[in-house]
Amino acid sequence: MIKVEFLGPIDKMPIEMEASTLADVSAKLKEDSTLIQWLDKCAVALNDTMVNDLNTSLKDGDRVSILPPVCGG
Amino acid sequence: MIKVEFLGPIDKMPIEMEASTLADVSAKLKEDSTLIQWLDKCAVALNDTMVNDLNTSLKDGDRVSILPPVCGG
Amino acid sequence: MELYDGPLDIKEIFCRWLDEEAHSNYGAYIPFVGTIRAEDDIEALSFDIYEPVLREWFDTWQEKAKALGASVKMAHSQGDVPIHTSSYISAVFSPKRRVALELIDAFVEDFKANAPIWKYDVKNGERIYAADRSTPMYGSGLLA
Amino acid sequence: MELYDGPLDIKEIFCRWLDEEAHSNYGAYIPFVGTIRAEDDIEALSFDIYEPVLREWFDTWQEKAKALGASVKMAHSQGDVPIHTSSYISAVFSPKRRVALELIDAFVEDFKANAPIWKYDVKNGERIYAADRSTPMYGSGLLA
Repeated sequence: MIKVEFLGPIDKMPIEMEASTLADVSAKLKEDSTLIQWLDKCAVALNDTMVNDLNTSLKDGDRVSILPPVCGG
Repeated sequence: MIKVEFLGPIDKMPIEMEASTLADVSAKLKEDSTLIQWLDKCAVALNDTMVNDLNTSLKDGDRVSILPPVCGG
Repeated sequence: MELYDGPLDIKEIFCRWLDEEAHSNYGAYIPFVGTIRAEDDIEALSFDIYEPVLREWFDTWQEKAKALGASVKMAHSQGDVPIHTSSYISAVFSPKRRVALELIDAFVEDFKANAPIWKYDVKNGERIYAADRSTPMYGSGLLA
Repeated sequence: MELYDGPLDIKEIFCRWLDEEAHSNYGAYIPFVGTIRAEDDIEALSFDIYEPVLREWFDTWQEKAKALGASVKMAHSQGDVPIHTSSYISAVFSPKRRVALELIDAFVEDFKANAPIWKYDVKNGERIYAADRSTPMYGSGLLA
């Protein structure tokens, strides 16, 4: 099991799922219609490190964070 | 009569001279061998406004300042 | 890197950073202070921060700065920050002017684009995500 | 524009400028602080300033800044400034980040090239003109 959490303005509780790569996570999240508006604008961190490859493999206990568009300052 | 003053590191007292344009000032200053090393690096102000034209005409009481290379900060 | 609840005490931070580097032999110190402007009838802006990723982002910049003989610092607010108070200060220290001027520009611009901080307008006590002023982080769209 | 004999009280100046513009609705405040580095065995740097031309130079920049909706400030030392103390602070205030970052760069670079200030190394109490680090002002060579 891995955990997916949604940061900042995305109003959604963390979810747990079975996934062996980020591509699996993508496929599962795309089933949720409330997330469609967010996914193309969001970046992804794996255990708090930014990642940029759908083939990134996941292991039990991993934490995937979904980061929507930012505006610090 | 106009007055020519030398700023910053140029170790020279002000001098007075007759001159109707900056070209006249240039001609007179070039007679001073101690100034040769400075003139090609120096900018010029007329009554505290920077000038950039040798034909600038001068009138009695004008003050010409010779400004050597700068390094503020 | 320093995070605070509510507005920053800019004077305290500026002066402390100055003291911290007083004998580091840097020739240039350039802070950037960000203050909340009164516009669109907002009472305040409000910020969410994801600290672990922000720390990674900052550490990467600290290494880039070190490679140039320079150093960076930053402080940011979490929660509500009223108009005319400050939510952000970052700074570059460098031996040389040119490096400092280029680094503060690159550092502040990348901060705006990639620091995991979310901004909300506060109007009538309500918190409204500033979607139109926000930028997708580097690598966005991976899961789309 | 402020001139002082000896080192600047950077904290006082930074904080006073912050207060002065606290309600001007600027979003960005970028100071540039210049500090004397220990190098080449100097004890201090020393500065001559020709104030009337400096004031003209500064006023021209204040107009340029105003045209961008921004504002500039500066303070500089005259006479001796010991190592690890500061001789220079300038600052930009602007509604917008991009304008502020570009303006502080242009303002500081033009200051280095065209502000009528002469720098001397102080070694063993002697004042030596920093000829090799100095730049001929715009229009130099007119009389050569």
